[in-house]
Amino acid sequence: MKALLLRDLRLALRAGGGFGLGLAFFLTVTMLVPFSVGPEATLLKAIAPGVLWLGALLACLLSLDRLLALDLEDGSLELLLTAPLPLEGALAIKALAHWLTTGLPLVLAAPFLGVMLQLAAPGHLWLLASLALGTPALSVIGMFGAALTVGIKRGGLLLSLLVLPLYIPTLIFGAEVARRGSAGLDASTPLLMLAGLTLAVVALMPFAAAAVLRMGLR
Amino acid sequence: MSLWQYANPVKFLALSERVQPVLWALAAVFVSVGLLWGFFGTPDDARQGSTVKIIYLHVPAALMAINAWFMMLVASLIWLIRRHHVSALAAKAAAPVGLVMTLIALVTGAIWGQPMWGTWWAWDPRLTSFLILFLFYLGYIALWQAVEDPDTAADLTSVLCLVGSVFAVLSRYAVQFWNQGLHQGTSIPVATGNRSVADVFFYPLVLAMIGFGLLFLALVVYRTGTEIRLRRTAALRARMNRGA
Amino acid sequence: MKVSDLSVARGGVPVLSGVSFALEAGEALVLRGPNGAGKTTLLRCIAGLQAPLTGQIEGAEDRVAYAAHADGLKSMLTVRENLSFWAQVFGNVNIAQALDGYALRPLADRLAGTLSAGQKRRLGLARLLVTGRPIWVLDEPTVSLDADAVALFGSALLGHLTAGGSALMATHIDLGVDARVLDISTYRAAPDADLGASDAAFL
Amino acid sequence: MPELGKYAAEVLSAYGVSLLLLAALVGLTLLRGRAARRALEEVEAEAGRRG
Repeated sequence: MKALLLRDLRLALRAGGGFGLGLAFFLTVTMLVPFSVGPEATLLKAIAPGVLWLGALLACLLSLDRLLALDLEDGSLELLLTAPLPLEGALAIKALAHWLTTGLPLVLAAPFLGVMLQLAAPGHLWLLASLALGTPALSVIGMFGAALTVGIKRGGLLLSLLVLPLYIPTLIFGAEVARRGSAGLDASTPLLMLAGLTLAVVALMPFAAAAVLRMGLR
Repeated sequence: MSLWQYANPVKFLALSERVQPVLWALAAVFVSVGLLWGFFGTPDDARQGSTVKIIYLHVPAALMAINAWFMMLVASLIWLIRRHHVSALAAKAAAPVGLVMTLIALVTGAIWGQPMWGTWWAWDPRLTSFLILFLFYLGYIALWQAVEDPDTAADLTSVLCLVGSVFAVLSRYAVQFWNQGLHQGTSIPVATGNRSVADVFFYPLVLAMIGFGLLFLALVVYRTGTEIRLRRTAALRARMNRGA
Repeated sequence: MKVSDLSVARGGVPVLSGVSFALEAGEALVLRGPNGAGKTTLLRCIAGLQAPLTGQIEGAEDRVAYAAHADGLKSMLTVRENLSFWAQVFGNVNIAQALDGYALRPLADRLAGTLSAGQKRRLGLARLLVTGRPIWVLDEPTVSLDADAVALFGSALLGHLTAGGSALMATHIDLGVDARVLDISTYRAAPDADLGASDAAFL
Repeated sequence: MPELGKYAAEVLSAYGVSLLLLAALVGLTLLRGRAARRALEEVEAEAGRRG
């Protein structure tokens, strides 16, 4: 298990591993927002929490098709199936590695991008908290989507089509936390909802992902 | 004799040939009587004017949009547990029907909403939920088309339907939390009797709902038959090629 | 390991039926048969990567090390890192024997992506040594190996067999190891056989 | 034709679009069904000839 985590982290950090791509995408999308809606501070302030959440979500989505496809290509996915690791655990670990290399950098970068988008001062903490709580859910749900489409040639677009609707609850609760927080309202209710959702998803989705992966590779 | 015998594709084909004429005829009668009665034989609403006539399309379509997904969920479970091919193919057959029903509900809703609420579209929880349902239908259908091996496709789409159902309920809840909307409550609380629709509107509406249900059934039975024939064709071809 | 009355399908169509054989410790068994006979399908089935239509496989669970056309190598990891990863996955730590057995020590710190096809194959076969599993299931293990490398593989295989391991292989060349030959074309499934194939319900 | 008042366009377009969608669905379903039926008959005939 630990070996798998270390391998995936190491692979992500080496050249061609795609580390930082999500982050760069997040930065670029956020930068494009003022270009598309205009530079007025009041407008940016109002939409900042939502834009940052959407940007983080898309950046996460972008890297999903590498999650299992690379391992399928070089045959290591099949070898992992014959290894004495429970597949559920292996997929959970791979999702964790994905979160550490994609989700976590997004969480840490969000406050800086928040400054650029005039996010209100109290909003930063809530944004950080909501992203920290929500992005793990994005990674495991994405793992399910990746497992679902692993055997499909050019499944990248399909993966997005399948995963995006599944991201809706996370996005709603997560962005609601950031929105309420930056407006100075009480954000504890959506934060609890988000936490509950993430916990449930992290606990259950690896099983669903392993089930569909077994079906897809059979 | 158990009901499960019709889980055999060939037996199902034989049965479907027998019930289909009746189903289509009943569906045609109920849909046309419901819609014609509704369109020609009911008065305008005091407040909504003639737009109330849209209800005979909007409500039955919305009802079937949800029921179709529910039927797909049950069929997916039957496939995953008992591995009856007819069940998986029926779920596949129902999805496009559900998609069209959702589309009708959305479009008629938008056309109705324009004069009543002054806008084609509002991010009202109910409208939003139907839009989400529409996305789920799209994803489900796309997955069926993308997977080459038919049994694998059935497996994967079944799990997607299951997981999707959970997320659809979560989304519904999240959307309600996110925006309390302007859509009126359900018009027909069947169980309680104190309905918000007057009798003149109610009877044609019930006919239309039964009609849409029958139409859905007829379409699904027919489409399931089509899917079975396609699988049978492929199975026979595979064997002929092997024998050659 | 014992296989009895096994039927397997490729793409939903039965290709082999009634396959039965036993593989004792210290024994090697070579599968022969023309292209498309079902060698790969049978091996995948025994490795647990696909379910058989009928029949039993006994004594293979968690004892099989499988190697097929793809070596499961990460091109951005070094030879040593690739090997230690698989060693750890299978609960081992020692990769020295595997490095030596396939003459990989000079290459140990090269990235796997920079290796030649034959070197990659050697690394893929070295992976078998670090799994510590007694039954090797190998699909065309000598593809892209030169004569020297085949000899390395032969001696590794011999060592594995003398240590009480066993091997089931699909290969066309003589490895210099005593091996029983099983011609699987005799088990070809009859054209009209159903055997619970996925599409049989539609006939 | 009933008097639809000022909402005639809305009501008629709602009915028009819905019936069109339903007709398209039924039409495509029947078209695909016919094709599948024909293909199966062909294969069955061929299989029958081969015995």
